[in-house]
Amino acid sequence: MRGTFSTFGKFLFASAVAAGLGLATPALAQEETIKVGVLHSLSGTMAISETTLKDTMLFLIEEQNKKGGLLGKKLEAVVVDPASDWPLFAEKARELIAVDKVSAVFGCWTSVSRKSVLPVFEELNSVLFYPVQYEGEESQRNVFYTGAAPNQQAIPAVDYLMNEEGVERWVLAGTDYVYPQTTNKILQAYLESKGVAKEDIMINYTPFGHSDWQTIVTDIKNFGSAGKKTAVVSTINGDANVPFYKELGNQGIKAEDIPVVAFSVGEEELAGLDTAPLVGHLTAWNYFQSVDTPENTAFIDAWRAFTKNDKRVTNDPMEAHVIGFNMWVKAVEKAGTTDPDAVIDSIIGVSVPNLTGDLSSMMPNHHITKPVLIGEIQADGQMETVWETSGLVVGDEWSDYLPDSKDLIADWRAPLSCGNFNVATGKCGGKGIN
Amino acid sequence: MSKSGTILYLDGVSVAFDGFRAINKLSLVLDRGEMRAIIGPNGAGKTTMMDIVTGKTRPDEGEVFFDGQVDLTRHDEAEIAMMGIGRKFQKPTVFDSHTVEDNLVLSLNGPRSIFPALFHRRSAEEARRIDDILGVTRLGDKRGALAANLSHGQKQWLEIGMLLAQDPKLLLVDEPVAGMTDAETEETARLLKDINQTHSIIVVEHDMHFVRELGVKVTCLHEGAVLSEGTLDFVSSDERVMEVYLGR
Amino acid sequence: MILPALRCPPLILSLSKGHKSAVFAFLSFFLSLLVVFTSPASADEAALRAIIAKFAAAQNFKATEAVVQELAATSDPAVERPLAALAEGDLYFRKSDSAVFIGKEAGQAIKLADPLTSAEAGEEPKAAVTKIKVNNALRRSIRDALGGLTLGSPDANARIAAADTMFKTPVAANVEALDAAIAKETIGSVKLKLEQARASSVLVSDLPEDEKLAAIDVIAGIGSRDALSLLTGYETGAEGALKDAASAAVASMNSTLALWASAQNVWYGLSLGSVLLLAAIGLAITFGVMGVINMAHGEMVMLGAYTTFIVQNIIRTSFPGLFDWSLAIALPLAFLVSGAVGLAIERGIIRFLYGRPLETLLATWGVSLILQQAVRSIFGPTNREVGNPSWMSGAFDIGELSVTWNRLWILAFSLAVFFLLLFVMKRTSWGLQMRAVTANRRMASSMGIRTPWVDALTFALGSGIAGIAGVALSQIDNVSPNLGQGYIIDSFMVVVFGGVGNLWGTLVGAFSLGVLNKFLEPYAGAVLGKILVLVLIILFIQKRPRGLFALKGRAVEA
Amino acid sequence: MISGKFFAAGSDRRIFVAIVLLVAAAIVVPVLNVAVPAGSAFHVPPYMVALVGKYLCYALLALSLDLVWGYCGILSLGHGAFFALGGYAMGMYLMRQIGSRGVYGNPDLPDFMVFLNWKELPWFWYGFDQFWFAALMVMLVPGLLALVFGWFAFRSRVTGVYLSIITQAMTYALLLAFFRNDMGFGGNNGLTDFKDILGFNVQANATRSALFAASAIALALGVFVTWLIVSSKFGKLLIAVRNAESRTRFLGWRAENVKLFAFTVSAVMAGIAGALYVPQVGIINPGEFDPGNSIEVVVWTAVGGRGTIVGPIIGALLVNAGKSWFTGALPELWLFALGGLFVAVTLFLPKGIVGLWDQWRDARAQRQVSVAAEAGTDIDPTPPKIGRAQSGAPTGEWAKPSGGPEPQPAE
Repeated sequence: MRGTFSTFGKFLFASAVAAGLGLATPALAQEETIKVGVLHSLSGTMAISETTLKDTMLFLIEEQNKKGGLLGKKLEAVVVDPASDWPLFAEKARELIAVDKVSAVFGCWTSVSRKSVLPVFEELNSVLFYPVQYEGEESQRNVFYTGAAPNQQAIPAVDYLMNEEGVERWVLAGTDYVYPQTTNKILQAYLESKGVAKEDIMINYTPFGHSDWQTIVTDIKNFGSAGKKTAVVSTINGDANVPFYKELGNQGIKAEDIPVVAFSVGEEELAGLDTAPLVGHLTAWNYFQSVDTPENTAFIDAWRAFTKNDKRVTNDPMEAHVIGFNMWVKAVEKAGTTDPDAVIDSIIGVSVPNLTGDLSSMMPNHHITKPVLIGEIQADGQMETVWETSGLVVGDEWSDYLPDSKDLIADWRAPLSCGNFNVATGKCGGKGIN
Repeated sequence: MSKSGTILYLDGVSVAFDGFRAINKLSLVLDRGEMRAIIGPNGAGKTTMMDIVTGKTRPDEGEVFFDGQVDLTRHDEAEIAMMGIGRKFQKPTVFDSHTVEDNLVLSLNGPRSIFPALFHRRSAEEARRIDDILGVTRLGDKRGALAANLSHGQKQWLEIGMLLAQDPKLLLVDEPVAGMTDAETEETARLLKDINQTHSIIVVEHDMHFVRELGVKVTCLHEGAVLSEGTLDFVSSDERVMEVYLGR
Repeated sequence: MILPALRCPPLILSLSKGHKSAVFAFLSFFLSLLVVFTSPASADEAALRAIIAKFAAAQNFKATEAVVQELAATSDPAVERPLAALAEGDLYFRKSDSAVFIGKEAGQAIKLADPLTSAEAGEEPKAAVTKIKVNNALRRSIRDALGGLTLGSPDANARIAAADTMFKTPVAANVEALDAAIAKETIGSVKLKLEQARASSVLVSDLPEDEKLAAIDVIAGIGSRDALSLLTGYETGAEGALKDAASAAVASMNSTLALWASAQNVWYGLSLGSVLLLAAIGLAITFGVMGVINMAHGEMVMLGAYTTFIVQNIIRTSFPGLFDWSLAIALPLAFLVSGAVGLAIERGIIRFLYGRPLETLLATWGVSLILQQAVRSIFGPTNREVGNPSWMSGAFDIGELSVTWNRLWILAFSLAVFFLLLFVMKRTSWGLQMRAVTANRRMASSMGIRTPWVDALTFALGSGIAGIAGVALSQIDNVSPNLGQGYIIDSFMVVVFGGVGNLWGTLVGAFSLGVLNKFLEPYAGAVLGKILVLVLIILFIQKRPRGLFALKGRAVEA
Repeated sequence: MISGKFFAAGSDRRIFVAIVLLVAAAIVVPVLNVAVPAGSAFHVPPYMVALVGKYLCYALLALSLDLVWGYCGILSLGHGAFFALGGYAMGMYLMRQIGSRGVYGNPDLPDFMVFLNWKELPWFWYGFDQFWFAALMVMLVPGLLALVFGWFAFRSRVTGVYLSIITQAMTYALLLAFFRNDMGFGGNNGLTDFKDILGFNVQANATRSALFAASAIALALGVFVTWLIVSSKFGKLLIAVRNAESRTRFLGWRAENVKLFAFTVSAVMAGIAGALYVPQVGIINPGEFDPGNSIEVVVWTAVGGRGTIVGPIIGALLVNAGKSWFTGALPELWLFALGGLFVAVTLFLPKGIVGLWDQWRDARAQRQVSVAAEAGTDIDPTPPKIGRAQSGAPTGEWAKPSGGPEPQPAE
């Protein structure tokens, strides 16, 4: 009887203890360092996009250490793998903050992963830098959004098509999840405000990883044969893009006839594709690898040296991490501490050079200023900028084109310190019914 | 033929699998209280006939009646078993990961729905019956052994014990003595005759020694139909039967 | 503006209907010949150079467009070279002196050539030159301009291409040029195209109403999407009898096109079915015949796709001429690679698990995780580029049915694999042994069949076929470590739906699910369509618990 | 009567031990977390509470699978669906509790509905502002789905591979459906940003400890109920159905009803596990329906040892602890480790950890018997009921395609 008891007691506790011990071990460092958490999926469906960002963070931290570290200490990256599993993101975030005691976390790609870790950052009061373009409609005290809000990507792209290409008829094609849904809602409202008729907008959603695009591409072709210039605004995500573009190419849809502008297709995605049939299709980002500035050239060279791969591409979310990391470094130096509260206060207004030759600044709404570039896909898989905003665009967290969010603003400076301040009622907290 | 007075009544039954006729216009009648031995070469349709009677296989055509009035083709296995038809399989089929005792507990007749089973407690009457059956089948010392660990012969006995526990009106017994010693075979014959005092039985067996021991009417099946019927001596002297068994 | 083109001497041009890039490549090539061997009766070369030099000063696309128009207006055939180069993004100007050149990248430098004569003009580092930017709108203008210039080409295909371009972008001024071309035309099919192009131009001209009515008839007779597009656009602005005629034509074309659309749907369904068949057919062996619940099946497909990638990579770097053969070379290699991995899995793991099929599920799931991560470690997590050979690119039309070459080849290929497999299973002694082992292992082994080897080779065959499928699927899908995951569930659905252990069931299952999916998609949308198919499979299994082509009889029921 | 049987008979010590340990954990861990100061060696950090609380929910899920797979031979590849449905029911309650504290301050509509421009609450969200209603739905929705699905499937005698594949199809269809934003469950993002549960802040330490305790108690109850079921006559019937389904029919049992009951009870347990899981991880989204997740549950159960009640719990705890450790310490390698574990367990531990332990104990008992036999005494090695009940691998219908079993090294 005793034997049974102790053995099974051990089993039950062993798992708990194993977890505790295991997670505590990485803390054995020789000298005192400042730890930086890297929370990107290295396996599962999102690894395809996120792995590069992990490498970027390692690169940035190494570069910073070469410059002497931060506050006289070396930086140390703590890499974990949330494995494209959303609850695991929350668990790993908690582990990074509570167990590894990191000073800041750089991570997440999908909106759902960010949503999943939000409560953790709020509860444990740490900071997250989120580098990917997203649907907006959020501003949280502990999160800094270094990717594009819809007004920094989608709306300028539509403007370009309307003005430069004379597009009158629109296909909004997206993967069925929140970012495309919200972006398309915003675009629809925007297009209608510009006088586009309802029947000139076609909205289509497909599941994640959709691979058979024959019907939809034909639908697009048919929709485009109504005698008006037609364009496709694509919020198709991830893996579904390659078969989509292959089908476009094979069905002979040329950019001159029906251009496709995409918000989720960057240099990394195009690397898996023969782009010759796609020349002229468009993407809208805040950075292209082809951007011809000294900062960018230096960055690409250093990055290739770091990865020991002279063909390694760069992309927009990488630049977002570069900006975010430099902002954090500057804010920590300004505050003289890595304490999150101090950093959250000091980072607002911090400006750092971005790779497109301007200075990006952190705004009080925790979004940053960025230029918007429209690029055409080239035969070598690069984008060529065909249009860019004359100045920098401030990320608009609450879209002006959604009825419930147009009165909201975010301003994290004292005394307002509110992520959803309603300018109509003058109260913090959305509609402010209470 | 009249159905009344019969325990089992098959008329013109046919069934085909992918074009192969396993049973071909088979007619067979068993009176109440009768024991019948069925012989026939492999593929004669013996097991398929049992499948039809117990509801496992639906006949393509023909009538199958139990107890003179119940149309068995309209019922499934569980209903047919509840009406009182028990079956022992050719390959002894017992619950391997249960003890001998538990095998019998599951077979005892009684309510067959979920909740009684969930809250079932063994009554003194049931305990007595289990003891009886263990005695009859000589498995008393194996009561707590896993059925998987029984010898082939013991499994045969256990399955017969399960039949007894089920207490059906009609027993279908498929090759009960395969793998038994001579002494056990004789014992089985005696037991079946004993059971026949109160139950109707159909026995399928190849062992002619055993069939002779039973001393009952014999039906020989061939290619899904009755080839010959009568006493064992009559059947075994039938030329067609000899041809089937020896000729080809 | 394209009208003056007619007065140009005939150009020696060969235009293929395919890629634009090819068109331009040919253009440049023949033009270079032209420049050398003919003396163009052209505007003054110096004048041309003066216009071309304006490119350097053009600050935006509108300015560049103006220069393009100016060049086109000279109607000098010599302008085609710089225009083609511009469309290709190969026109540069030197920062130091604003001289315009055609440039080709060569490492860190740009090789320059004269825009008119293509004479070599040295090299400049990238930083010293500026590319003259081009966008879709510009490319469209250039395409229209070049289209007009090729109307008089001696090559029939070039004339057809020109007529097609003019058809899509009607300009009133074209009518005259087209009339002249029609008068000269001797080939019937080309003449037809020219007349159609004329009709579209007539609509936008100020010719009398009866001519326009005739034009509407001509366009309605074409019946294509482009024609419909043209008439629909015209209809909105038309008035009176013309509007009625256009509306009637649009209505009748729409109903014809609807018929074509359902035919198109059937084709898409078959094509989707062929993909499902390819994905599932290896599983029909490992799962259907052997009873191994092979969750690593998708990874075998993935290995096949990666083999294709490696083969193409080697060909690209070492034997570029063989690129069109890359798939043919990859096929046997993919079969061997996946087959070998399958063999190793069978020998190392699965042979210990026969009779415990549920355990094979767990073990092969583990194997699939390992294979995925291994590929991720070796090739990286991102998509790898696998190109389409030229014979698999593009599409052709049967009536209004658009058939892409890659889908057609995949359909043919899937059927070929299927019948080859059927032959192996039914007609060869190996197939006989395989079936014998499946039916009764003990009996087979006592008859002298070496069952372990038959098992191993059967599993390797199933895996190898999955690898072959990977070669085909690399043509339409991502080549990434997640490739296999996308197909595994669908594959199991197909095999189970068709009936385990029956190859014909897999064939029928794949095609019926494909067609069903494609017919649901237009009504329910892609997501809901897929859900409905799954629900239908679940309900179907209730009706036929052992699939479409179930084996019957006693032996089946364990 | 029931409890009398449980404590008097002492029929399986390890069940008793497991329940005692779980109840003890439910009391001790929250105390060590809340009452012991953070510096103390006995302090359990909140991080561990949340983590182990999550594992306990997984353990309950694995236990529910064990009831159908281990005891009844139904390999469900869709158990994650029941878990997720329970989680969604709880998530809907938590969403309604946010009230006007959402970012848009809309008192009725959850945020995701506001920014997708929904004007009113869909009908299926009614009632979820009441905890009792949500709690009822947590059990009712998965239970009902299992009942309907099982009624169709078992009545039509869909068994073996076919059943496994259609359960997979079921969870896959639900995955796709819940991804759709039009469904009204938040699409890919799911439900998140929870504030209160029963008026307590979900992020507070005490609430988290309470949820941990609730999970431990729920698991203890799950163990107890499962034990009651499998040790009753019905439990014997379950195993009989696993061994030879058609034989039970010829004895007059309705095998389909037996399976249906077990499947439904199991789905309800999975639903409860999901409901406890959601407030602890703070999010529920369609990812939980992923067929891969359900397969992982099967793996936990197999690692611990199916048909053993405590086995799946041990498996779930160990595998998840391993996953937590590997994804932190060796992120590049953890899929190799996980994959390798599956292969190793199936090859070398076909009966799981608990099965291995039983084997070892039986072997020891066997030695004692032979020693005793030589000494002339008679010791009856009563086989442990639950552990050994497993010994025949649940082949049944499965074994058909490949014929007789081949050599199995681990046996």
